[in-house]
Amino acid sequence: MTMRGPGFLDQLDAAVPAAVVGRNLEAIDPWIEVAPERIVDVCAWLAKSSPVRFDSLQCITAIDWLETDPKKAAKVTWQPHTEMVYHLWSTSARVSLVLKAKLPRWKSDVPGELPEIPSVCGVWRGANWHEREVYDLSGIWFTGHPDLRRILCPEDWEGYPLRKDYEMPLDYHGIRGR
Amino acid sequence: MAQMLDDDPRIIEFDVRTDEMLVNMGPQHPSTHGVLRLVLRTDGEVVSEVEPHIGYLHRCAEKIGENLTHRQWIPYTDRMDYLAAMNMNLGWALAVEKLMKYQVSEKARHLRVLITELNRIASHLVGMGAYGLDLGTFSPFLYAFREREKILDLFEEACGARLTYSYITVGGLTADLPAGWLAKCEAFLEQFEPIIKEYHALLTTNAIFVKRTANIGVMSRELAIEYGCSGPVLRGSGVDQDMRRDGEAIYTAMYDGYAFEVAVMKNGHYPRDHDYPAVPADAVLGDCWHRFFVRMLEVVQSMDLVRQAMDRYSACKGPLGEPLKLTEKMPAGDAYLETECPKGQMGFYLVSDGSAIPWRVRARSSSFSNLAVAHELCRGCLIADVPAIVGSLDIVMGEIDR
Amino acid sequence: MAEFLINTVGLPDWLAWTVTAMVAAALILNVIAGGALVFIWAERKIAGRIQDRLGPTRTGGKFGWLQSLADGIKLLAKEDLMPDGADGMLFRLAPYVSFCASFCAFIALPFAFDFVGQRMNVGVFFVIAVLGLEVFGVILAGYASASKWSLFGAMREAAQVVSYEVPLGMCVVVPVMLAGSMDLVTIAEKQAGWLTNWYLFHDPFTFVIFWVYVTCAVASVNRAPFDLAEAESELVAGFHTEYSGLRWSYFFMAEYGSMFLVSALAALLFLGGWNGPVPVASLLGLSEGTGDTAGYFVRLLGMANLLGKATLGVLIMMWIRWTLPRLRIDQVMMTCLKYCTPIAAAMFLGAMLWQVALPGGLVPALRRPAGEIREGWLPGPGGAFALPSADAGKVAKVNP
Amino acid sequence: MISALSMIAGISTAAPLPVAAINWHSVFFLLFAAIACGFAVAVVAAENVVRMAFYLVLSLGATAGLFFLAGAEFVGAMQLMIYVGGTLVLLVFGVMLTAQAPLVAIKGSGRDRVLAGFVGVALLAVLLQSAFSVKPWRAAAAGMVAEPAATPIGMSLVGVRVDDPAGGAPATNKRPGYMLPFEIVSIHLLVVLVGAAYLARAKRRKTPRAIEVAASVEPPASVAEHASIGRERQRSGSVLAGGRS
Repeated sequence: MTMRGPGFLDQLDAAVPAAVVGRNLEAIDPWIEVAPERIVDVCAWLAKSSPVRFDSLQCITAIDWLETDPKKAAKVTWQPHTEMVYHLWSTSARVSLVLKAKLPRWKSDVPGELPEIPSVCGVWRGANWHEREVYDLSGIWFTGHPDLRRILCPEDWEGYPLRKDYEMPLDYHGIRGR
Repeated sequence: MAQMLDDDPRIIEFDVRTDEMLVNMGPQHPSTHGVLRLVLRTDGEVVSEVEPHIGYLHRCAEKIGENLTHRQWIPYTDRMDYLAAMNMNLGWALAVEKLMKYQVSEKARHLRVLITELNRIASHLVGMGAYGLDLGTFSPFLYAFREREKILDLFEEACGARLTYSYITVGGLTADLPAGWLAKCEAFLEQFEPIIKEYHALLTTNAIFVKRTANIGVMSRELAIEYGCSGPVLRGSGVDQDMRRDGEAIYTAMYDGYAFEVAVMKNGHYPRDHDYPAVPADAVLGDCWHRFFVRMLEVVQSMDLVRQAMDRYSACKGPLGEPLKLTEKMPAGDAYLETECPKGQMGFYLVSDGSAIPWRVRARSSSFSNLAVAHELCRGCLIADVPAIVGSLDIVMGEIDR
Repeated sequence: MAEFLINTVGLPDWLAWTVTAMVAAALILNVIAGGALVFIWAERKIAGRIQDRLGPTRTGGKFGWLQSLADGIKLLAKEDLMPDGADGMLFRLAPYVSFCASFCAFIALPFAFDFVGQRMNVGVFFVIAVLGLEVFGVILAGYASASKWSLFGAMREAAQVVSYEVPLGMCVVVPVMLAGSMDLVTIAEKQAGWLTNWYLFHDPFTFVIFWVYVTCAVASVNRAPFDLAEAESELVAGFHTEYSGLRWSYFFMAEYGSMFLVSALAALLFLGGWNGPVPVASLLGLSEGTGDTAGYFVRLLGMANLLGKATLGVLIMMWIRWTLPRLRIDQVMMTCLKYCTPIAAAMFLGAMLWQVALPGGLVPALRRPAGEIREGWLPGPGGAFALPSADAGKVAKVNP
Repeated sequence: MISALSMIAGISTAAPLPVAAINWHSVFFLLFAAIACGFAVAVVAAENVVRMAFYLVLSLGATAGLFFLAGAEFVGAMQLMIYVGGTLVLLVFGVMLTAQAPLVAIKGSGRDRVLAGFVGVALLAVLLQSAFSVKPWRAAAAGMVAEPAATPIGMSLVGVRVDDPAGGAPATNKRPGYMLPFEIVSIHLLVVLVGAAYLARAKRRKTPRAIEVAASVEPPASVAEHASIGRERQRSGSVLAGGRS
């Protein structure tokens, strides 16, 4: 179900000014790009006061755009960054919507400092576990998340496996890693 | 007098009020489906807080997906929800076909419906049997597995495997059905019809079963939607949503022309296409009993779909068509598709940079969201209710941990 | 037997008596141990049949009847480990307490006319009292295993068994009232003759109270829908989570022992004990008293009857176990306090009023005037107490 | 073990004893008495509370054995059921639930032991003195059958003293049974039950008490510093508490 009509977009712009910074309506799944710090306002409007109530957050994904292979890195057009993708679904109108947000790979480009984005747990409580998984596997810090801990990897695991430059640790509690 | 006691140093006042106890249910617990660890904070028998700990079966299939081509990743989707591997394969295959705008042959489409609906019956049988086991009755588990064995025999003849098939792949199916397979499938459906009535008598309308499940773990519509629950868990709360009817165009196209009614309680009653037992008096919409009952309805619904798919499959003349080459290049871009799996809506998100190997693969698991709501339902219930509630969510750890 | 040992074998006096006592005790133990072995095999077979499969078929011949022996050897060979946090002495002692309590009740249980270990005047009361002791083994096991799960199992078991003793006691009182004595032999004797003489069919109230007795018995023995204590789906394995090997098998034997005991008690109290549905012995003109071999044969027939009924009771318990799901602890308590106890009380009242209205039972009362209905225990003529008979007759009428 | 003992006790009392060198009756009397007193002392001497409760069970069980030995089967069964089966189950139940770490081992100080010992000995002296000053027991009343039966007890509770008509007078004359004390006791028990039910009414705490929670197992010390890098990034509170509104 694609998001019908730019009319809906104008209502979104009117309600949450200067939040939508990009769009692509011709893609297979049309999406709009939102400024990371305004994500909560957009989601709150979409879930609570939009004509089409997006009351269900289906999935949050973090894509690590970094080409580690030097040969291919030369031909790459985009700068290394992290992209957050939110898939929303409206049970009443049976319509889906895709929100994207661009984040730097490391906060202020200091390796080890996780990029930050406000948490949407306030809007949908289901986001709690999704955001914990993205933090655990991709290393994105969700500010305002009630209980941000690793969910899939062990509590004291280091590093974030789904990052392109992730190195498997040599051993973990005596178990050989590589 | 009490005042005097307070400042008397010799009297040591132990805090003997009922202290709460932290109890670990799992990960090696007979009633948690697979390796799930539930930390219960209990006050005597009453559970005040449940905290699920997952990740014991985490194999990071998504990281592996970034090094394999789309067809090579199919066996990994088998291992996610290993009780309904066909539906998983279908989900991933459709996601890639959506990105590549590839249309499979009509015969392949009907065969896919036939196979995935049979797999749904097998998955619900396991769900029903395991739920009986959670509530303490052992026999239905074995009856369910006896019937499931027959379905697995059919799958073994079709694709050679009994649990992780990799039968449906990108661009069609790896092989066509052997001769005589349809007759065997018809025979199975024939003898399976009366047995379903037996299961209803054994569990659904059993007084003790109703007493253990009715009005327990009641989930409201809003809570279910807010937590992103899906499938029988969502329909058990009365939300009329089924991806086979409301999903993406490429997925609903497979079910065009199939007559089926979504198994949900609409304006006070369940679909009446077959004679189902009545809803017991003290069962509230959204409780464990309704989730279980929706699954039982879907088994009958899937049997009808399989029959229609068999007729359409034998009717169409064309060849089955070959699946795509192993290293078929994908156009750059991304695609997300959710299919209706037995446990709920399983979504596959695929980001491609133009080569045959996807840049990023993301599997959105239905049991992951269904389990997330468990701590809301188990607050204030008894210890014996925790397996009943978690069992009614019908979770599979392979799918949650990926 | 003691005299035989003293005179012919020439054993010293005290040794002879000890040996006799030991033999008698061993006889009773083996009746139950043998029974437990058969029941273990029967449970596997019945569970198999109910679940559309065969059950054991390989060990010892086609029907796998050596399966229990195989289990026994496995349990003997298994390592008896003990969790480190456990309280050593209590952990080791708990299975034996539970085992002894369950077997101790068999002393007062008559298998035929006077095939009874120790004929007690308070037979029923003694059995119910000792049945209540079995809960000790479970509580101590639960506490001593130092694991939260066994503690839960022990607490549930204690609460359930102690509360189900109340309705159980009430159900047992009705046959005692009808027979006029707590002596199990007398109760069974009073039900001699045809099927209709059984207390089950004595009056509608005893019929209902029989089914209440069955429920409470199943609950107090921790079987079928009431097996909370070792609910594997919630409490891992309840109080015997930490037990393995021989210690675990003692709990197992105790469970089967008390299952057999409770069904034998049901047979004695309601189903005419050793009197078969058709009084074969009296039809053939034989009775306990007529000569040695004939009396022995009658007692054997009676024993077969009782064992048959008790085994039937155990098989029914197994059948229930493999079909019904488990109740929750508060539902178990609720059935006890809100259903079993009130119904048992009402039926007891009913049975008593029925007894007053029609002392000899429905049919005889219609035929014979109420006056000369015999009352076994009242001090009437030939009553239990030799009283001067001057006004004995009057006494009989005053309070029938 | 208990069943074998009761078996021997049973046989020795019921069967008419030939004049044997061993008087079985006294053998078992001494045995049960030894068990009863021995475990009674063990109850006092033990430190683990639950073991104390268990010794009490054995001691009272042996007392029940004494009753059976004395032919009072009804009282023996009553003792088994009321004391051992009822009171001690609740006692063990209570002890089991409260025997958490600080309360399990109870050690009396030296001074308490001496004091307790003194009181015990004094009580023993009084008991012995009164035991030996009793006239030889009255022979069984003429005409009363010494067959131990529960029926006369039951009848006397209902007001008809069938067992001891005092001089052959008919059973139902002015010798009233124990009807009055029996009724008083039953009323008394009823009051106790109602009181217990009132005291034990469920006082469930409304909001679960927040306790610091170690839900996840702490990694072993050797890994602690190894994991320190990831540790300080966590700003939010502990696992279960925290900002859960």
